[in-house]
Amino acid sequence: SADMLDDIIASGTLRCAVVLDFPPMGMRDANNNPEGFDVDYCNDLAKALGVKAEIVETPFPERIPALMGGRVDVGVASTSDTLERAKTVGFSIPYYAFENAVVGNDKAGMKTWEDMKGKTVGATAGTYEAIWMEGKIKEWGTGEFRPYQTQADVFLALSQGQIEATVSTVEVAEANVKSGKFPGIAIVDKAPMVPDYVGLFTMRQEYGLINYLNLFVNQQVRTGRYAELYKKWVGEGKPADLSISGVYR
Amino acid sequence: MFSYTFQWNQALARLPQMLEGAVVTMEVAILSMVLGIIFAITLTGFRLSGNKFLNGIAVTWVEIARNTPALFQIYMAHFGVASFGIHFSPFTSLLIGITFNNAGYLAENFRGALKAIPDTQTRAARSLGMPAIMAFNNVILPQMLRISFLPMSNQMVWAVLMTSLGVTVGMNYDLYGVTQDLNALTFRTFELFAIAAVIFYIIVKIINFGARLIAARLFRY
Amino acid sequence: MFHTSMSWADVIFLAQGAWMTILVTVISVFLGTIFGIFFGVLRYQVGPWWGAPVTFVLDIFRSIPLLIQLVLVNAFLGIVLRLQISGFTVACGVLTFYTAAYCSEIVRGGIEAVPFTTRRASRSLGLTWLQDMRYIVGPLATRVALPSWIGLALGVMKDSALVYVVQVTELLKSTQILITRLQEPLFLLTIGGLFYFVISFPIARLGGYLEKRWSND
Amino acid sequence: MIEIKDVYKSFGALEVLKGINLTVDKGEVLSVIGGSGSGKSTLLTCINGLEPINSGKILVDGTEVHAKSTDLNKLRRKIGIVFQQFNAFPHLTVLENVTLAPRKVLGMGKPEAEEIAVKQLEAVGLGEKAGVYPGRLSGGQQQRMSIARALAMSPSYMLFDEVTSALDPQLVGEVLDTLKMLADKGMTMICVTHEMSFARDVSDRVAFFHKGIMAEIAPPDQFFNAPQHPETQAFLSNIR
Amino acid sequence: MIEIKDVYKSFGALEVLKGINLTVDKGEVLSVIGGSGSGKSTLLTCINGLEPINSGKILVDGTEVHAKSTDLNKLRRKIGIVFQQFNAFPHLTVLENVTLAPRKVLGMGKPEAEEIAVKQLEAVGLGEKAGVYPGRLSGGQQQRMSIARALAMSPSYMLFDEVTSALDPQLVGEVLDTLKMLADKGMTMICVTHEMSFARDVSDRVAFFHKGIMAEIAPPDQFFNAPQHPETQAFLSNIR
Ligand SMILES: Nc1ncnc2c1ncn2[C@@H]1O[C@H](COP(=O)(O)OP(=O)(O)OP(=O)(O)O)[C@@H](O)[C@H]1O
Ligand SMILES: Nc1ncnc2c1ncn2[C@@H]1O[C@H](COP(=O)(O)OP(=O)(O)OP(=O)(O)O)[C@@H](O)[C@H]1O
Ligand SMILES: [Mg+2]
Ligand SMILES: [Mg+2]
Repeated sequence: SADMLDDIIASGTLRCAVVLDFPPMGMRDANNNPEGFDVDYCNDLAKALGVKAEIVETPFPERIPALMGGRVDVGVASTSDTLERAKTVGFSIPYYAFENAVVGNDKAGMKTWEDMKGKTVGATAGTYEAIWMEGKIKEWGTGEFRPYQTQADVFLALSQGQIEATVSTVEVAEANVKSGKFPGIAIVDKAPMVPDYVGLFTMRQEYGLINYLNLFVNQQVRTGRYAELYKKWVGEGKPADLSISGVYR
Repeated sequence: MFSYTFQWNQALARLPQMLEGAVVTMEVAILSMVLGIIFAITLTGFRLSGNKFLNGIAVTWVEIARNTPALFQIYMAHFGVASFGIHFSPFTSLLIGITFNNAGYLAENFRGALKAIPDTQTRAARSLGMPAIMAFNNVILPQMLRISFLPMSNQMVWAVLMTSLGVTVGMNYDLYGVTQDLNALTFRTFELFAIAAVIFYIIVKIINFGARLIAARLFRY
Repeated sequence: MFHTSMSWADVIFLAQGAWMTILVTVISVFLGTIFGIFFGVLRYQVGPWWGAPVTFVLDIFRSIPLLIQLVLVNAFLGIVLRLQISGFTVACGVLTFYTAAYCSEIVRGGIEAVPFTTRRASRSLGLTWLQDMRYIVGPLATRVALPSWIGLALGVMKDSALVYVVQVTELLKSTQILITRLQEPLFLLTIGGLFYFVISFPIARLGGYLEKRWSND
Repeated sequence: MIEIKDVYKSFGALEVLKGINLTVDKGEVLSVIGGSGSGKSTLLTCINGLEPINSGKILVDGTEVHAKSTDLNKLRRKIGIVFQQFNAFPHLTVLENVTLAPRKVLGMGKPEAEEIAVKQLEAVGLGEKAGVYPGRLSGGQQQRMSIARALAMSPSYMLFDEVTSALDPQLVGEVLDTLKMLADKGMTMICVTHEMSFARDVSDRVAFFHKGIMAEIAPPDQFFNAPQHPETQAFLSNIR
Repeated sequence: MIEIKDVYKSFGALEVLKGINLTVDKGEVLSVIGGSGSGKSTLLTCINGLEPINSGKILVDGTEVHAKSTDLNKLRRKIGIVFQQFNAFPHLTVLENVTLAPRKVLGMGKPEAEEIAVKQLEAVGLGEKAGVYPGRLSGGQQQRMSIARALAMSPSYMLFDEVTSALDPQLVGEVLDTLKMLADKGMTMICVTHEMSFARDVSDRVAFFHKGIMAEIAPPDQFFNAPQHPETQAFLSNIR
């Protein structure tokens, strides 16, 4: 029978899970309409497939359930491709890679990432950073970790001083600090994490679609669209290298 | 018929963590109930005091607690009051939110219960030389608690169920929080939440059963 | 009193959220009441023993957090059965049964409050079971049940704040989205809370009034 | 004609009727007396099929009440019954109480049903209370309303189950007068009662129930002056 | 000694006591009779300070009840009162009902309080009901328990407010017997009552209240055989 790729083409709509409180990857404009890097990627993918794009907002913890629940076809949601998750969903090759930064509340007086030790820190529940930070706290044996439901809540809590530091992608951190909406926060340091490679994802068994997604990511880089969108949403500079030397894929 | 493969053992392996979360959930529920009862009694006192200001506080509390979502109350306790520079940990925020809610509903209940106790009871107690507080504590309060016992046990169930809202204020070591964390890690949504549901169900049944036992022991009249 | 950067578009956005809250509530309460009446009558009619399975299932809706019900049903329908069902439908479906579970208790209580002798009298006049239900039990049970039912309906409205987990943007979620953009938590939360209050408070008062009036005669 | 043939009836392990045989003719007024729990009320509720029976037969105008094929709702139209407990429908006015069954069961139009209802209410002396809710009526008035309500279905038989025993003493008379009036009009009636003067003066025969058995049945003269059964004697001597 | 001097008392606009003067000596038994609403109950609740008064004075053993400096809780220990409405504490056993005030108010130890309680319960004939909850008692037993409860505080005065009027007729006797026993023991008592035989046989004086005025007070012989006040005459003739 037809696979998901066929279904999408036949239905004429591509439904993407996108996180909309994760600027500049996903956010809302002044009219509360979705915009951002991931939103554009979804639109590009839909265009390639020759169908209409439908952005379905999902908070971080709900991305995979939304896919599994058949509510979306593909996740374009800055999702880290961990091996644990790959037991459940199928990832494409990475379409973006984040460096992470430590953002602190000015009052906490932090200088390096190691100053997080013993502090109350937070991140968005279920993200790559959250998992890393919770691990660090365990390792240090001191401090407290608080996961919030949305990225916005994390920065709200940081700005209010409820937490003293967070780790988020450099892009998100810069966008939020620059926006001026969160007074009293600043980027402290880079977080010493392996770059956070994120992939598109869909149902694990949909090889046809996963193949298509892989080629799509490849084409985006090849055609320069990747760099173009980076410039549009992130700014000047060079987008992360999506290839890893010394290994296939 | 299912294309989905259940991975129960993966989820069950996390059961100890979830049970630890259940303990925290119970802690929050019990604390919020104890505090809620204390506040509810105080609020009831305010309403009966005849003092306009105290009565106003009590009415405002009760009406907000009863007419806005519990989620709103908890969110407010964390992010709302932080606008005034007051910071509560997730645990405290959750506790405050649920306590606020409990106290509002219970105060209303207590008021109804008091109405059901004839004022001849107070009169009889006062005639025996008891000061007002003593008469209340020894004669009115025990009867009030009995009348409100069933609503109180229902409220306790509610308190347990409401702990699940703690995730919105960053609570991650109660039963729901633990489950959600595990879900983010493994994405075994259905299995994990099914187990959480069973644990919640058992907790609620234990409360119902316990309430019946206590009622049978306590209220022999 | 407040300085806000909220725009007209944001107000409309909030209004859409409020409309969603009302829509979900009305649909769920309407369907839930119908099911609730059905299950309530059924449970009364077949007695506690035969009614036990229904009672057990409905009791589940009252014994696990609504948040989990939503997540689970969503996951089951979508992940396990792979049905393409919208979050709105899931939200309404779960809330419908949630309502029905409480409603059936209220209905059963209402029916039980109709004195046996009154029903015997109506059957003696030759009224059929259905006529008895419709002309005697229905009106009398309604008086007993209505105040609780109003409480239930308002409860469902407040609990509908949780349907955000199945990607339904209702009022509280809209508020949170605006908080994300505008960073005015206290102001926005106050607006959101006020909305619930303004709907809930007068209706709750009406319920209290009806209860008082009807318990007097 | 009501024919009761060897009727047995139990509630669980409790035998309440132990072989009752009784025939009530058209136009007859039968009073039933007996101790508490002797099965009098149960017999009445069996006659109109509100309670099933264990064995035996009850025939009303030749129709077997407990046969599967019998349309009980139809049969009950013929048999009016009024109970000890007041059971006005509190949400309906007195007039609506009385018109409900004629309209819904007999499918009468509203004007027709009201005409009949007003007639019956006047007959029981409640003509002026038509628009009032039953909550406003005294116990005696409620019982008379219940009688009018039953009569509005033009029943062939009327069963009365201690209709005066929940009444304050001063209200008993008005209800008994209503019963007398009905008897005078030739209604076939079975009246369970504790009012001995009523049994003596109004009824054609008096039956005495004792522990599920009909111990004695006789015309009032004989019943009260020369009771045969020792239990009847004991019962009557207790009352005087 | 209870001295009531020119006491006025209103509820809002309603004048309930209009200048009452009365002295009750140690050991005296006074019966108070009068129509409904004449202010009898109000007077009793004023005597133990449950109600404030508008003017006048009430002295109990020389202490002014409504003076600011008076410790009412202490004063009330001296004055036992039993009301018309049953008001047993339903959540406590009969024994606990009786021991509560001695323990909490007088600070007695449990054994001592229970010893006294048992004695009082036996005196009113409830020795066997000590462990029972009041819900299980008949009305008469409840009233006798209330009497024992008041007596356990060893009061110098006992006030009784129609303690038999909510009782079924067959239970009245047992409560009146208890009152008689108390009177025989020399307790100073004010009994508001509708039981004329009690007033006649037991009391030293009988007072008649009418619309907030004490219209007449006299020894029972004179009171019942030669009432002076026309209202007293009317009241008594209505009762006979
Ligand atoms: N629905 C029932 N279920 C079980 N037992 C019943 C039921 N109805 C009546 N009984 C029992 O059947 C027996 C006969 O009851 P019934 O009401 O016929 O007596 P009765 O002669 O009418 O007495 P009374 O003068 O007190 O009305 C009683 O022991 C009663 O407890
Ligand atoms: N707490 C109160 N508030 C207002 N009015 C009251 C109050 N208590 C009593 N009254 C009124 O005071 C009047 C006297 O009442 P009281 O109870 O003293 O009469 P009584 O002589 O004891 O009558 P009864 O024989 O009916 O008990 C009545 O009109 C009553 O309605
Ligand atoms: Mg009977
Ligand atoms: Mg009085």
